[in-house]
Amino acid sequence: MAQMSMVQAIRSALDCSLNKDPNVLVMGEDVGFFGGVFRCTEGLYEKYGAHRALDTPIAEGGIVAAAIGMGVNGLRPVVEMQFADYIYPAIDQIISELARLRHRSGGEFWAPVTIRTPCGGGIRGGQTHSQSPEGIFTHVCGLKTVMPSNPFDAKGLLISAIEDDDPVIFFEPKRIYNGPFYGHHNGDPNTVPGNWSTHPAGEVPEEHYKIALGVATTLRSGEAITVLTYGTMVHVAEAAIAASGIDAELIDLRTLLPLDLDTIAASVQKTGRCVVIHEATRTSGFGAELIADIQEECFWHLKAPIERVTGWDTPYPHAFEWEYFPSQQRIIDALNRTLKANL
Amino acid sequence: MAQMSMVQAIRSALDCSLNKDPNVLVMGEDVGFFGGVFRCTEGLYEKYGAHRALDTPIAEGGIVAAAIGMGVNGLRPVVEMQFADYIYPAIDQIISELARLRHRSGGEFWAPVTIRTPCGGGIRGGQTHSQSPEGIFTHVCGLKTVMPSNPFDAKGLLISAIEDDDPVIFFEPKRIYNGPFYGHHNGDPNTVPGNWSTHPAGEVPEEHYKIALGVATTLRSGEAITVLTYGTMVHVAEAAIAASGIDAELIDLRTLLPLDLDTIAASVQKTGRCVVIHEATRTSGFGAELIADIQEECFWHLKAPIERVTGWDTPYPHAFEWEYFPSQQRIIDALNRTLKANL
Amino acid sequence: MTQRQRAAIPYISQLHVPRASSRPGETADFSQLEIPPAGAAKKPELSACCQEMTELAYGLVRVLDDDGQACGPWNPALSAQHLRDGLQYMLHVRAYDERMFKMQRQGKLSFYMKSSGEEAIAVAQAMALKPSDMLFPSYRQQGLLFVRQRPVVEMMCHCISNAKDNLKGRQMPVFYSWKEGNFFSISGNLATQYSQAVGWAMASAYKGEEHIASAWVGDGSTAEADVHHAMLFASTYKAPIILNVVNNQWAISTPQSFASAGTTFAARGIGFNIPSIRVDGNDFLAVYAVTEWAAARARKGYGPTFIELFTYRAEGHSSSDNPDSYRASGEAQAWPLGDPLERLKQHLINRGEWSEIRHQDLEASLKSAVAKDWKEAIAHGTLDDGPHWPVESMFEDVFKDMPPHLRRQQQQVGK
Amino acid sequence: MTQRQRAAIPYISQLHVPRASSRPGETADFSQLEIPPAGAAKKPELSACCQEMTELAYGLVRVLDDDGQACGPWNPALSAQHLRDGLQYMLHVRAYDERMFKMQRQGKLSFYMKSSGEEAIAVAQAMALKPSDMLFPSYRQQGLLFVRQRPVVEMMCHCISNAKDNLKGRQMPVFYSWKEGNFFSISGNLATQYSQAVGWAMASAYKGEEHIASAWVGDGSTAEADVHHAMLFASTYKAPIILNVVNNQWAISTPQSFASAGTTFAARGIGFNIPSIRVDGNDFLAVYAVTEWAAARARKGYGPTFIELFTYRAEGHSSSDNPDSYRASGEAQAWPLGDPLERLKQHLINRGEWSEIRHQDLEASLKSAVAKDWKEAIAHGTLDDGPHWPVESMFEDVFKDMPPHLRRQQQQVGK
Ligand SMILES: Cc1ncc(C[n+]2csc(CCOP(=O)(O)OP(=O)(O)O)c2C)c(N)n1
Ligand SMILES: Cc1ncc(C[n+]2csc(CCOP(=O)(O)OP(=O)(O)O)c2C)c(N)n1
Ligand SMILES: [Mg+2]
Ligand SMILES: [Mg+2]
Repeated sequence: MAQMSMVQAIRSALDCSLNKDPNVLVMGEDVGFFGGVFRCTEGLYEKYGAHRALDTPIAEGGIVAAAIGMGVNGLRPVVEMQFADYIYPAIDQIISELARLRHRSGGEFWAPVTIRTPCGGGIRGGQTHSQSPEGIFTHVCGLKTVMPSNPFDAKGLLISAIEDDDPVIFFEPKRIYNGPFYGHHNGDPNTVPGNWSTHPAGEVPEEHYKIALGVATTLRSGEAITVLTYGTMVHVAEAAIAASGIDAELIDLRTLLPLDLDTIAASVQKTGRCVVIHEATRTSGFGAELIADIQEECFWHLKAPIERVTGWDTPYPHAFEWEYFPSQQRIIDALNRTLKANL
Repeated sequence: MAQMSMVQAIRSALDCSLNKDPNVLVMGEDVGFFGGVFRCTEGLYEKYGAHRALDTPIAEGGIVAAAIGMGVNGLRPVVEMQFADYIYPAIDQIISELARLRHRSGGEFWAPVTIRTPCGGGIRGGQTHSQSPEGIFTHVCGLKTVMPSNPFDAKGLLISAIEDDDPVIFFEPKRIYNGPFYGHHNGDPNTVPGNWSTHPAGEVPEEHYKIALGVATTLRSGEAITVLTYGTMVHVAEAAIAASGIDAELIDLRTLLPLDLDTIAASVQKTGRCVVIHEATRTSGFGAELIADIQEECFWHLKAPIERVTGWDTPYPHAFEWEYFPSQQRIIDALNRTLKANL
Repeated sequence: MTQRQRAAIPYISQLHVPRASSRPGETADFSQLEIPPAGAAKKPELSACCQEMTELAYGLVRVLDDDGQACGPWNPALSAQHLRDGLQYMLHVRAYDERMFKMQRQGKLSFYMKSSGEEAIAVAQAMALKPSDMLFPSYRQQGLLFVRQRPVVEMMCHCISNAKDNLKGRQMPVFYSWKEGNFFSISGNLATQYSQAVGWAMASAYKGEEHIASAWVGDGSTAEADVHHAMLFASTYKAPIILNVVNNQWAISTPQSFASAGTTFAARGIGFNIPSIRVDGNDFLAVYAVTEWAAARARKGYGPTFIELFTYRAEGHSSSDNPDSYRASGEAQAWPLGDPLERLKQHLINRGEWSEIRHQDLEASLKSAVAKDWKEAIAHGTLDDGPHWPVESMFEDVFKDMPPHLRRQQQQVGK
Repeated sequence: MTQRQRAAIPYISQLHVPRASSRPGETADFSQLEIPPAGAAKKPELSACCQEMTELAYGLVRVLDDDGQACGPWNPALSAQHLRDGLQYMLHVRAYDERMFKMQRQGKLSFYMKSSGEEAIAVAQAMALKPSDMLFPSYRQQGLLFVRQRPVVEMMCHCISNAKDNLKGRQMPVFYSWKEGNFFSISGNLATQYSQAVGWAMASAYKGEEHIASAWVGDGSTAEADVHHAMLFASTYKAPIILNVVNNQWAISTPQSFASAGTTFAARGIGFNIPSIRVDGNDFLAVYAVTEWAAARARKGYGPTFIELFTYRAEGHSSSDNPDSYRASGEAQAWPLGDPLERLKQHLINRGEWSEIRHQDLEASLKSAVAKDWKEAIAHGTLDDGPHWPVESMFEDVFKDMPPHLRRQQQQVGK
């Protein structure tokens, strides 16, 4: 076991995969010689060479298209999009092609491409370096969508994604790349107070291991209310629960699609109350799907409306990153409102 | 008053707009000389010339980008994307630029671009001529999203969209271009049994008129259950309600964003039951947002879980268009289940 | 259209809007096309770099002259038998297209697209490649499948989405896929396969294999971003690929002038440093020769070649349009480079290797073969009446393994 | 890297992967760059078509020779006062960049990007355009704002998102927007403005106006689809626009060889039939002359011009990277085309219109002006401590009129 940050755990997952399978390669803007703007591919160029840690032109659509072709020809490309905000130029290739290829060809062709991309706020990056577009991808059939919240999960899920024969969009919340983030509402939203080296999930095996896609994890059992979230917000929710003293059950979804509805439904059927949290904008975000699913599955158990705590329906503003970010306080308020709600 | 099909009503809206404002122009693939593959721009080239009914290269991303620049320079471009399935190559320009320009420039710049595009099944077009991607656009702040269900609304809403200073994505359900479609489950899903010339909403004034964006319309008042839908599914829902004899309140949303939540909430608070219907794929579709909103606003009034009747989470298959399409029967079943649901 | 607007606007537009070769009511006239004589184009070394051969991007490689004689350095010197095979494939494609189009008109297919007038391209190119080379076609290269010996009945079963459709009823007609024949799944989205093909070729080089890729787009589709990406990536990584543009002058109703920027399509390759050649697409021998040359370059590690195949779409875009509504009705006949089948036939006759009678016999036998195939195909099911694949199969292949939410949906279908 | 992989894979990759001009530990060496002498490039007529001037796409227009003398047909023959203005703008930009970068290092800005080494481009180009021409810059043309006389305090207020920021605290530093100065809102997404600029220019032509547009992208950004679209649309509709590529050799850590396809960027224009010129971007006079020529063409209705400005990014990509980690540390010094400020200064001194002392005085006074501006800017608020715009303002401008759901959210913020 080693102590790893998210960045190191992701790098370790890539290293294990490159090492195990000659058909794996990583590719993207500045991922080769430089090692990636967030350092996730550092050292891979030296170890595996320029062909397997492949720098590319700045053309997200071209990168994904090339990866699809490589995937069809037997490789397992792991693509980095430098920021999730820059995935849109590739979205036609992702939606119209990558997601649909196996189905449209009657199973003849497929491309096992993994697309990694840093998402969310955390670097005062304003509206073009802070987005969380995961919701869009969950609307596209044929894609798996993953967002880990800690180094241990990140490594195990990323290896699963790479070895999966379906395309996976793998979101990496950049705010927790270097330490867990608890969202102290007086603090600077851009500095990371936590440190993975003192967090249990910062203990990561050096070797190859997998965490199954499609399986949520219950981080805290509780009886009063169910909290559903993923990525950075897992830590903020955890801190909010601790601060509020509420006996909440906290579920880290990890994979958004396929969704682990069994775990979710069992919890909400037990607690009868639920709050859903994500950093992405609210309207038609993944929280809406969660609520729709839960009220379908757990209607008769629900004792209160399910609340959403989310980013606002505005671009992510440079100067108001904190006010945009769903804070501990907003979560605590939602928990309290939901607990107090009674006929 | 004249009798118009959806196609004619859309053409009439464009004609009125071109006639009224010299800064309006229509542009897109085959929209000029040819008059559009669905004939929505027929005659405009003859009447307004090649510069105002502008043929373009086949490059959706380039078309929208050019329209943005034109909009910034004082024009009001009305763009046609030949099929909604082909809007993805333009999505970066739509999401990253068109939607955000006003906000990111502190209100200095904006582009009043309208993007019209035919959506939904109805021509046995398989997975690349049948999609309904409206849900994605509702997740993008800064865009208005509209989908009319009849000629009268189509004209009034399109003129409003063109005159709106915000960008509008205007979806045209191609299945009802030439007549209302009731989704008879024994019939061919591709033939249109109805005829706009015998439908009240086929009566359309020749002159300029507007229907406000953001306002839903209640097509049928009822006490037992609220049915929310838009586009083609309005007619199928109407037929299903008639066939079932259920006293349902049918609301045609018309605009998805901004959403007329007041009308929706008032209805569900009255009926206590709700079914949401759309042709788009289910997971993270706009139905999820509707359910999330309703349970937030109307939780204490709800007597049963809200059901969704939607397209499946698969591509739209050529041979199984009918089985994919949400049928009258599926709607009737959902209405009955929802009505019968009781503690 | 002149600059002046028809319905008055308060200013006079200075915008330049490209013109069509002809519009209904006009007389089709291609006399301004520069058509160099057959045999005149030089043939560079395989190792030639782009800059050494730019004149080929502006010229037109032609082998068959007006009398049907093969001449010049590009003459691939093919055996008569090889050419007769090529002729047979082309005739087969044409017979197939005729039949399928007629069946569409009778409502048996939901849609169809012919390749009339441009059959030489797919056929000669497929013959110049190895069967192990990977093809990334657009929807108008059905000829590739004939050369690769795909059973016609299978193609038909796809087009009518019956129980024997290898695409399980999921795709519109003509969007073939045939893995066994190294023929990639055709996309409804224009040009997306072009940049994917480059990735495929990059993987081939990565693995040190000698397989090359070949990809096709239409003239209109060159406007899509994927073509730009394909050219950039192919050049950057020297991918073993042939990038073909089939310039058949029209993109539905839109003339090539909206995509060509007033120069040749082949010229687009120059800015990407890719050796680029413009070739008479109706000249079977020239198409074969240029493709053979490009394939040899790719296999030797010299990287991509960009080929503009200059041809004419002799009929409508698809079963959905009537070309007479947007171009002069005589335009197809006015095309100065003739019909590819006629030209190859003439060449073989000139060589004493073919005759009118053999030609007519072959046409007749192919026609009846296609008719027989059609009967066999519909015996496996028709679009309207089936049998189709079971409806539950629609939920398969979305993912490799069906996740729970799709299993739930699958259980509801038909209920 | 050789073809052989470091960590063994069971095959030897044949993929070609482009190389960098230098990597750390190597000695920077630009001796293989072909640099034609100043004054040698021909100057075509304004009406010249692309094909008549392709050598300019492969050459390098240079006016200032190594001794600082202006020569050749491209010499714009500018007055000494005009040139002193240009020099002053460039010095001002450099002083501003220095100060802002230092403030970033002190934590007063979240981010900063300098334009060191390429100041001549924005400054000379802005001077060669009319104030009513519309600018669609990337993030490295801050010089445009200086020529257009944007108050430096306003630029700073934007960069620290304070209460006087015209962008209301919404954008990262350097993503300026200045409608009054016809300077378009800079996007964080590379290249998107390039094709929008063409639309702007098309609208200008549509309205019969004489305003032209000018747009910029970096070498790396040319790989994006928007550049392809821009070139195609500009050429198709003969839009009155100047399309500039600032080739500063690097895109963060990625060398230009991943975007250039081994030829010049200017060559890319040829395939789109756009007159294309490569110019020494560190030669103020040459940049001015080429821009003036292109602007005159556009205004006369001859359509777009494509310009590659050949320069060097002398410092890091932004405040977030250290260039020594991906290129030889001496590479900036080895750049053979010198520093644009030094070169213009030398030219003016040669002409007897400038002196070392005046230069030093000007540098000193600009430095203190910038320092004074900074003090004034932070008096309006700082990033960390404010005052900022009211937080509720974040909900404005998403739409022109705030819809109900945003009003509800606005009421919740800060609660
Ligand atoms: C992305 C996308 N945009 C638009 C279309 C609609 N469309 C189908 S074919 C076609 C014309 C293509 O013309 P061309 O590339 O010249 O090919 P050809 O049909 O002549 O073989 C268009 C616009 C599409 N299929 N995909
Ligand atoms: C669509 C998109 N992809 C990636 C990025 C990240 N990024 C920002 S600057 C940059 C390099 C651009 O290099 P170049 O175009 O040469 O401009 P320069 O910085 O040299 O001026 C990259 C990759 C981005 N901003 N937008
Ligand atoms: Mg064509
Ligand atoms: Mg650069």
